[in-house]
Amino acid sequence: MSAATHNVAYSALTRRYFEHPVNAGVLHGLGVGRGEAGAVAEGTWVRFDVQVLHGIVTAARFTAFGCPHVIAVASWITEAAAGRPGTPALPEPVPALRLRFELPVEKLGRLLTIEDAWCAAIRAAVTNLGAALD
Amino acid sequence: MSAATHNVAYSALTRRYFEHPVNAGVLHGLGVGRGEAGAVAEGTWVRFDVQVLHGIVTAARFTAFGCPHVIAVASWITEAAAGRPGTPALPEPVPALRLRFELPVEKLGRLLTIEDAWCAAIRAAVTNLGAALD
Amino acid sequence: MSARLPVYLDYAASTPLDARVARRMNAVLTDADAFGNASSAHAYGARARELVEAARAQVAAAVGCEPAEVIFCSCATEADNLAILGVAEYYRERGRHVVTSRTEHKAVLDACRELGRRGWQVSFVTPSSGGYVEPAAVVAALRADTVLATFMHVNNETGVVNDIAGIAAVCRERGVPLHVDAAQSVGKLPLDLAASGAALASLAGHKAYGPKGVGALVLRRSAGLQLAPQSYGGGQERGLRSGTLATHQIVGMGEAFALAARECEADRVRIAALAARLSERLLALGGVLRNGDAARAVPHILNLSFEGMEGESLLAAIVDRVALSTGSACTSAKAEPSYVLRALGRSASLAESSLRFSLGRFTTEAEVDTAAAAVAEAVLRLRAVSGYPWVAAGQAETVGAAGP
Amino acid sequence: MSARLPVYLDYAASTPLDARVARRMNAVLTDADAFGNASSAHAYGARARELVEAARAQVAAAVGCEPAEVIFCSCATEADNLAILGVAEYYRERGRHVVTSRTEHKAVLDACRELGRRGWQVSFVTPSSGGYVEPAAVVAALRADTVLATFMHVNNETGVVNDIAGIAAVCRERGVPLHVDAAQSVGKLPLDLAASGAALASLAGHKAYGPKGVGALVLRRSAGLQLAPQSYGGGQERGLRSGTLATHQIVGMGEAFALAARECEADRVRIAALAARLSERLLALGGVLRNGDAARAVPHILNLSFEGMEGESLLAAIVDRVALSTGSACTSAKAEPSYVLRALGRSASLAESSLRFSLGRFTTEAEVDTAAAAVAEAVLRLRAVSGYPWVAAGQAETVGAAGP
Ligand SMILES: Cc1ncc(COP(=O)(O)O)c(C=O)c1O
Ligand SMILES: Cc1ncc(COP(=O)(O)O)c(C=O)c1O
Repeated sequence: MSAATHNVAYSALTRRYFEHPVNAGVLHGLGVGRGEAGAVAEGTWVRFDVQVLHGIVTAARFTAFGCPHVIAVASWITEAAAGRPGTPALPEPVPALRLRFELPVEKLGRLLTIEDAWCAAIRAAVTNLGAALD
Repeated sequence: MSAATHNVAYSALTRRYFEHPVNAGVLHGLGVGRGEAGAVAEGTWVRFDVQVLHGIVTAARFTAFGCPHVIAVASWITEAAAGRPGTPALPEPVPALRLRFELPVEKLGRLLTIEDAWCAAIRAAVTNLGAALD
Repeated sequence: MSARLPVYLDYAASTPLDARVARRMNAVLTDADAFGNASSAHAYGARARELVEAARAQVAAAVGCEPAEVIFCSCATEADNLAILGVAEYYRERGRHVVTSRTEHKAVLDACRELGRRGWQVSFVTPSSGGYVEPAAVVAALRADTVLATFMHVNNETGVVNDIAGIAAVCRERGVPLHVDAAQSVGKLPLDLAASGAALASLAGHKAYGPKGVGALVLRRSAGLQLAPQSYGGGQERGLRSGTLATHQIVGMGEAFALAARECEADRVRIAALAARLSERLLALGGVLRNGDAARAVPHILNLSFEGMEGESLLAAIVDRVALSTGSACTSAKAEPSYVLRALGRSASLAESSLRFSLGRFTTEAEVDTAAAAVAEAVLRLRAVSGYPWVAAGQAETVGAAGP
Repeated sequence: MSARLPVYLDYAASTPLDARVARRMNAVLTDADAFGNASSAHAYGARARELVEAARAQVAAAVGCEPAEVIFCSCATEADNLAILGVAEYYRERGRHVVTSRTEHKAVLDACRELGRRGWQVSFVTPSSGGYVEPAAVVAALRADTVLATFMHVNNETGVVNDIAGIAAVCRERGVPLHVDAAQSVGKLPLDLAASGAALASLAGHKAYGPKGVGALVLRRSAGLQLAPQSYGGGQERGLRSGTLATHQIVGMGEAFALAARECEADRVRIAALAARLSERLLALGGVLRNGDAARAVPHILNLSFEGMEGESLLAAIVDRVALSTGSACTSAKAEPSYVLRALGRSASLAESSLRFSLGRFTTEAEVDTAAAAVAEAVLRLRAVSGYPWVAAGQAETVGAAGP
């Protein structure tokens, strides 16, 4: 009945995005795609809504059930991705994200879940836009 | 490295005769007999010198290596016996002595050692006197 | 309590030392006559012994047993181990089976598991979903070769109270001695070991406003039991617990138990009102489930699972404002949801997103209100992020096994 | 020290708490921020952990090891048990033989005897008549299946210091880890575990002006040893010692050890002078024999046998004026002469009529003089009663085995 890992001091960046998450929520409209990965029952579930127009990420939102790192990273990605090319890749690769947010190594898998959700959302956005323009 | 039994509060009588033993020492002269029992190596050794004249104990001295009870009882006996008949018996029987000095039961054997020494001394005194008068 | 620190609602983990106990302990610690080794034959030893024996009488009086039945040791963990391994090893030729429950403290569970490694068989009774052990379930687990049953009195995670008298009765019928882990009981509810029918009971100093690092095992004479000691040496405590007695610690435990017995009822009434206030505010958030049967629980422990958020985030969101324990025990890299809540049928996820609020003698209404506000704020923020309630948003399927 | 109480010369049984340690402990006991359970995830837990870790560093620095090598437990007895049973049980498949000496503390001897009951073989090395263990004697006892050697540093009855480096060297040659019971060492002589070659060492708080009820086992990383825990539960202290950490106790031990390390040399010099004064006066009585080789002993323990009197009487004659320990351990009805002095070749009777004077930080010259006078008076009185010297009086034969 205690929790040693809760006790790790989260990095300042993690705390900032965990305590004041930007872009929580959903998106609708042209060029929006949705991707998700993980499961609540497994402790991490992430969903992104991404809008890709003219090959550029124009907006992104997230919904997340997960630890502070998951919430912080998901939030940061939605912010960092805006204006970048709408290709199925994180705005920063997983190893760099891990360093940026000072994730303990045993949480690496959670970043992969985030990556899966993000890439799925981008792909869906591109597919949706294609379908809408067809 | 401690000693629980040392800790028993000795009775006031025991303390008095242990701390201020009367009649420690030896006797010489007519009608004096010596008796001893026990051994230093066994933790209790008692020796009495008793003078018996006209069938009466006229003087007694003791020497003792033993616990406070042994010293106190031996001292008390030399005092109590003066003026009593010079027969090979303690001035008070062992059970009574045990009660008088509040001896723990496991020390009963030490009183028997004292009794042996006392009776031997009386017998020796009577024998010696007989020999001297012969 | 310093202004800077969060509200302390973790009394079940450890209580502050009562100032009256601290004064008594400090008096012993600084008493130039009381520092002797209680085994020593001289006056300093005698003085230490007197203090120890007075404390033994206080402990005995507080829990309804004889002073001679109290064996001081260093903690409840040690008492649990001595009871379980001590009985099992002593009666190893009589049988090699012990009975316990899935919701015991680790000190009991792990001692039983150790017996398992040594070749004993261990039956783990599953408690009801309300968190208490049914005497009937104990009966079903007892066998001809059972040498010990061990069940806790007050569960440390849920506060649920077992029916010790009922369990003791079925054990006695089968001639099986009952050990009771009563580490969480003293000061929380009346404890009368003589009436309980238990053969052995474990006690802790620091769960009842006494010092950490001292506990006791009560071995009821009427049980006629022998124990195999679990440590070897000077033979203190009638050979059952070797090691120089810690006079000031024992004095502190005695004083704390005397206070607990005297103030138990007043504390209980006051704390029950505070706990009800807290519970009401938090249940009003919706999607909050109480763990353990409230009707069977001591009032000062309130264990709640919060839907719609992950456990580590829940704790991280409140840890600066409220100090409490959660339902995930992260001893290693991977957080493990509370085995106690799992045994009550909670999903891993709801077991993890649980908070154990435990109130105590020094809890104030203002603290309860601060805590309730902090938790409510965190819950709303995290639910905004997770999109809860998922069902209302039509996302139940997407999220998978989201509901409880 | 109260005027009414006897002079305390029993520092080897337990020391008074240093006032500076008492202040530190009381500060922790009354600190509203420091009472948390050191395992808790919140700020109160963190504060307790900080205090524990600072104390761990103090202990480590005082004995020359790394903080991570210190396992806090409840007493030296527990540390001895954990070391001996823990190593033996962990390496049970490697071999079932341990080596120790006849003059160890009961906590070591009885743990070894318990191993004997469990099927291990135990070799007991007999020390020299000076009371120390010869490395050559250890070599002779080591076997291919030896999994542990355990020898004390400072003997608690005689003060004789074993050559730990020498013993460790022969053990290392044979690949046998060495456990050292160093309960009596800290503050009495420099202790550098890293340099000693020992794999494990037991420490006690209350022999070094720290609190009773706390000790530590040092497990040197370089030894690469594993231990089987001897109690089971919450898994504190890296799984080797379960039970909530007693913050104030650990803080007290840390502070005491820091003081001991700092003041050891000054204490030693001062105490050596006092002990020399005492020894001189008592040896001048004649028929007084020093137990243990003075040249090899710490100065603060002086163990003397007095010819011409029985042990219980000797103690009873001085107990109101001097508090110390004797060479007879009367745990039961029958007084048993010290097994340590017997192992040094003393007769039962001389072992019983021995007194262990142990001086310490607060011993004064006036106290030494009072004690010397009291003992001299008692010796003269008892010898007057026993007729000693017997030989001079021509009674050597009568008295039998009177001489030593
Ligand atoms: C029910 C129960 N048993 C045993 C223990 C162990 O207590 P300690 O850590 O003081 O040994 C605790 C405390 O966590 C407890 O709650
Ligand atoms: C050498 C030695 N080892 C172990 C111990 C045991 O210490 P404690 O009683 O504090 O457990 C003592 C104290 O008597 C001792 O002197």
